[in-house]
Amino acid sequence: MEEIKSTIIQRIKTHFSDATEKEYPYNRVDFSVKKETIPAILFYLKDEMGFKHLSHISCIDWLEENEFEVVFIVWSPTDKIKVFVHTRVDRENPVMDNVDMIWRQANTYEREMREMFGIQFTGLEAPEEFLLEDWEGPPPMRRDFDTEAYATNTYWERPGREDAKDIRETIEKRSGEILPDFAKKYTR
Amino acid sequence: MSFDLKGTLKPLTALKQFGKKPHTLVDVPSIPLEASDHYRGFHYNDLDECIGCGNCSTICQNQAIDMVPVDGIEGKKGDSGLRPRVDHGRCCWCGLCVEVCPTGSLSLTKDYLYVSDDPDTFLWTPGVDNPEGKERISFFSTEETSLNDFGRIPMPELEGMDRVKSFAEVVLGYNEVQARAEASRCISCGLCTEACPEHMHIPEYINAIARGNDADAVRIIYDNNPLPEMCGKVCTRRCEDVCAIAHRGDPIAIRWLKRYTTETVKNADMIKEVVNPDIQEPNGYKVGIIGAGPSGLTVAYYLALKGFDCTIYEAHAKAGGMTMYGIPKYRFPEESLDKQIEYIQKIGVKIHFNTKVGKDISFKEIYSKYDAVFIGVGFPKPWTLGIEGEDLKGSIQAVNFLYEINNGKTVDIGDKVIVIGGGNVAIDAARVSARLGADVTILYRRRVQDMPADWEEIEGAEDEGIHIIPQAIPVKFYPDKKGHVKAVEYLKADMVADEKGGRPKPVPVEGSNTIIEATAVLGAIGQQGDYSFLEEEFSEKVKIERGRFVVNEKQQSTLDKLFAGGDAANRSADVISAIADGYMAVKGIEDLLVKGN
Amino acid sequence: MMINDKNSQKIVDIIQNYARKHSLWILAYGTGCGAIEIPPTMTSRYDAERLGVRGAATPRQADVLLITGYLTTKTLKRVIRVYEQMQDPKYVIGFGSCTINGGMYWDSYNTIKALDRYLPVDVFINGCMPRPEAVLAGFAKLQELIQAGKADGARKYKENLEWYRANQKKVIPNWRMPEYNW
Amino acid sequence: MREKATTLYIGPQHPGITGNMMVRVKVEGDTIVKATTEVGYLHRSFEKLIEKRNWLQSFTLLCRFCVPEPDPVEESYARAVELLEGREVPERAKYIRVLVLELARIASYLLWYGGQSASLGLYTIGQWSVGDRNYILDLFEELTGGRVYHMYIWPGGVRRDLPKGFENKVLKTMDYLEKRLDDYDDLMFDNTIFRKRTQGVGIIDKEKAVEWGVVGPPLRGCGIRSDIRIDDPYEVYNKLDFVVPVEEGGDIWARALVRRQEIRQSIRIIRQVLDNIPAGKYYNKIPNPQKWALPKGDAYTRTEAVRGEVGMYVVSDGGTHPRRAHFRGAAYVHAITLLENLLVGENISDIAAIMNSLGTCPPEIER
Repeated sequence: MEEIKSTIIQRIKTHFSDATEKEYPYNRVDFSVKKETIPAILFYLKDEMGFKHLSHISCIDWLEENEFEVVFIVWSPTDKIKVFVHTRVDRENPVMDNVDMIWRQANTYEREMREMFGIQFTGLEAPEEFLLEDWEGPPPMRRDFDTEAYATNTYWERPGREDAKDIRETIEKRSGEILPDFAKKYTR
Repeated sequence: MSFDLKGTLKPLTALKQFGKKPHTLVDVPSIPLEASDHYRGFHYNDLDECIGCGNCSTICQNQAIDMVPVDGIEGKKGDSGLRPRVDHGRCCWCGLCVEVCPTGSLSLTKDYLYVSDDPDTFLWTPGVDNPEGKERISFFSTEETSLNDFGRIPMPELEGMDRVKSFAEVVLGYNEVQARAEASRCISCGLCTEACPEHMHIPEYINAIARGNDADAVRIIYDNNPLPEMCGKVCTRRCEDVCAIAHRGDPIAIRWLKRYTTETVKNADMIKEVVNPDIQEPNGYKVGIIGAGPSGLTVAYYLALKGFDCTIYEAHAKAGGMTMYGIPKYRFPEESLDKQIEYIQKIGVKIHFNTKVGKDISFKEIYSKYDAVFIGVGFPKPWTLGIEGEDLKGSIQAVNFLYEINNGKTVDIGDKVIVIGGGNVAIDAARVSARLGADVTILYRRRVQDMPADWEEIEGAEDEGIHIIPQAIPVKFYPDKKGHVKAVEYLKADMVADEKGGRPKPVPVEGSNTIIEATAVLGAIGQQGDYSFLEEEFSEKVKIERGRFVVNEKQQSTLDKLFAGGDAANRSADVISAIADGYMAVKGIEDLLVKGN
Repeated sequence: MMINDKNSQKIVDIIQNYARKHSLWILAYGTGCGAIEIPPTMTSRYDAERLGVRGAATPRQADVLLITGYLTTKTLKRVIRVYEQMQDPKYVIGFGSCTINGGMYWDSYNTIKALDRYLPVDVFINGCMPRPEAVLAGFAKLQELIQAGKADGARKYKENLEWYRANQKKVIPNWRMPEYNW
Repeated sequence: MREKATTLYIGPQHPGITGNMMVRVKVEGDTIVKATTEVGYLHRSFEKLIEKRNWLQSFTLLCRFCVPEPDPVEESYARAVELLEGREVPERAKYIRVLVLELARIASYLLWYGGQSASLGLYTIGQWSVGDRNYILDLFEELTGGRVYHMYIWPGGVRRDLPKGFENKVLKTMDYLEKRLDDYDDLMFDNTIFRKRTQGVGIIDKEKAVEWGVVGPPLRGCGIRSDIRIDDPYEVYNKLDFVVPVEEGGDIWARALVRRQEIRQSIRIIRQVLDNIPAGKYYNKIPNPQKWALPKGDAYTRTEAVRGEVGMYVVSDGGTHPRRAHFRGAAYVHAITLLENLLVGENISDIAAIMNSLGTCPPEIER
């Protein structure tokens, strides 16, 4: 297992100079690459190294860093190893290369990412809408979209929740405690 | 295409089922099927056991649980008086509320049938609206399955027999990892804040610790307690008595967590930097404070922050009052007190040491010189036992004994010490004596569980090899030839239930006299006030009842500009009450001088 | 059937309601996760057909619209259309917490919270999810209401169509649907 | 003569017993020339909702990804969290988890029996198998407290220990089921209608299968022995003795045969689990859920469900709430790109059967 892992790392590093690796104790190897390298590295993994199975594509919104992270997880049925390929995409101008010619099913993932995060894939051919219909708000999976506020504004909810907050206020009122403002962020 | 005879006939074998008993439950729906023994159906809440901590409401990811007042349930300390109401139009029957309920009052029942044409009837209070659910509980949490963390992170301590060798601090304090872990146990309900006389913002600072933000924790603590390190070490921690987790486990170590936080700020300068208090411009008012004990220091600190000019008169050479002279150093080292006093002085509080009011300066002078006066003189005078031989040599008052020791002096107590009493002073005196190499016995007239001292202190004493003889009433001290105490005679007592419902009384058993040898006897049955410094013109006007100043809720005595607090005004006899008094007096003084009412 | 005589009308109603309550055909439109308890309800153990409850393939044949759980706005649009296609008498059963007050999707941006704002609901069944027994109890309740002549959601819908329509259009931004002529 | 193409809308009300989705097919005569799927009828935005849920609360939400078989999702999530945190799971809990997973597999296959046969017009089997599925759900109810949503496998182990006498009940049910399976065979696999409607229908190309993302029984129906329980073993599957059945052909028939054998293997696994289950703890307690923070990092865990590989990609930013818990469902691949491919050239009357045989599950596509 360790041998296979080091071979993979070596091969990828010689082919893709921008790849940085991270090793895990179990059957997993991670690479981080620039987004431009993604199609090439995935092609290489699939055609040259036997990572035939695309397990997953995921996207994480790192709002604080103003970036999206896109992760491709591929699996080699022969070597029984998972390879994670991470890349970062600028949040302001999220454009990436389309990879659905490598795995057809990537098309579905990309449609979803386009809809949910607003990432544009150059050359992606798919209907505009995927899960949502007539959606007018921002891409909902972006972290700055507040689903609770949206739901409260859009949908009518049955009244009855008087005290969604806490018993803390009741006790404060009874004991006469005055909670300073700077401490309030620590109230549960 | 060939005809497949077998494949055509085989399905007809279904006919062999003909005449067999069907699987159908024909009684459903007229008689609903009984759910299984662990079914997660509707909620049931045991209203008496429930303390309204709201943890169920917090864990509910559907916001289905509301805490609402319920008829017939009054809130009290340790019970918010609110009970969970469940919106069954939100509930998903995951049962997490049951798993986190600290008392185990909330459970799920086997009932699952509710059908209605009115969507507003799905909002109801378990226990109130379904009292019959009690017999049908099926999904509940036990100590084993509960998601609350019931085990306290053990406090590192010196070993029992090692610690009697020196006056080194017994409790070593949590390190960062331990503190974070202990703070993480807290469910942040806030029930503790009501039990705390000072209403400290306990859930908030514990949360700050749990999130790794010690500086914020310190700032929150200093919001209404200027002596947190003192409290962190010697507080009677009534908060822990009402802790929600304590119902089925060890309470959160609130005191130790406070101690941990205060220890992260190493010196007075750092405290000032971290707390970064908002000191207001001087407003010209002058306040005189008598006694630099916890209450006096609190008044001085907060008034100084508000721009008052505060001066403290202290009879002894150091500030801290009983915490300095009455509490042994293995519990409360001098450095940590000094650090806090230094910080308070940095804020601008002036302290005149070795200035006894009534001797070095008259009360009248103080009263006329200042716009308001606060008395926090405490109870310096010990009660005496009133039995034969009490004035013998070797019979010492425990407070005096502790004072001498804390002052760095030596007291000859020999090797066999008897301590009389069951309060913290008694235990302190006993443990100090043990550190001086004596074999110590405590005589207490009630049972061990009746002792007013902290259980931790009692356990600590037992660990250090101190014998406790409960239900023992001393009747006589015997002298040796030199007039020094030699032995103590005591009677065994029976506990007789009080007819009025009070705590059981010890009644001596005739003829059960026992005599034990002693080289010294330390009496610790309580102290009283000493207000001899009040000149006649004041003592007439100021109302004093049962040895304490009569004060209103703002700690104002019967004289308008005279305020009192601490032991001299309240019956609690602990540090945190004194601080609370001081904090209230600050409001009173501010109202009187600035707001004019 | 309308008869002018009041007493005769009463008798006709009783017979009519009796007939109606024993033939509740539900539209096979499992809208949410609750659909998973429908097969057990319909098959051998619980055998809803005993109560006259059975599946119907198209809205025109169906009497009962079973809303089995949460409705996304996208489905709501289809459900409204399906409901309006159904012939009188017709009933709606709200199934599970999500139809009452949003259930666990109370803060989701894509599901409606209170079904009775958008469709007239005759019976709500509590649970997440309701057991087949509860579903059957729901049907029993519906039968009871039908017999008593109280299951009149369809009439309410017609009378308050504007109110319902306004609510529906609020959550379905792009209506694009034929208006059925009531 | 070339016929004019017509567009037909199949759905959104359950084209098979599959869940709400729509397939828009262009047909010439009754042959499909183009198929487009349309999903989104069940999008509840779980992955958004967990932004406001902490690590424990998320677990109750995430099991609702796939309604017929929620346990593999719970399992994936629990294992991902454990991997992130480095939390050990007691041996007993691992066995109980396997027991639950296999029971869920059987329950789900019984539902599939009903769906697959009903999609071809054979209704009796459904009456039997879905009725018998209740016996498994009874077991779940006793073990977990819920019939459908068990919320039983959680980080650290399982929620409750096996009740007294539970093992015997399971064994009894398994004995009963084993006999019933033969009855199903008479009606289903020996039935000429079933054979003729499934053999040679919906063929997946063996060469392309892995690339297309085919997993689970459909892949094994192509003659490729691939099962996460063996390839990437989790819990105690590597200690258990079972066979991964493989069939050649790649059509509905082959997939059905694989499932037929798998349900028997599951019974075998359950018997082994009950024989070997060790005594001891069933749960390593998690800290106070309000303040339970996981270290920064990510983890991806895969579980073999009846539909194939389901996975959970969990990302933690070091806080008390998951940063992301992204679910990978087999149907995400099967029911969209693969289905669109497979339907071309098939008869419209086979759409439901093909969808059923692929294990289409829209709730897990849309989440």
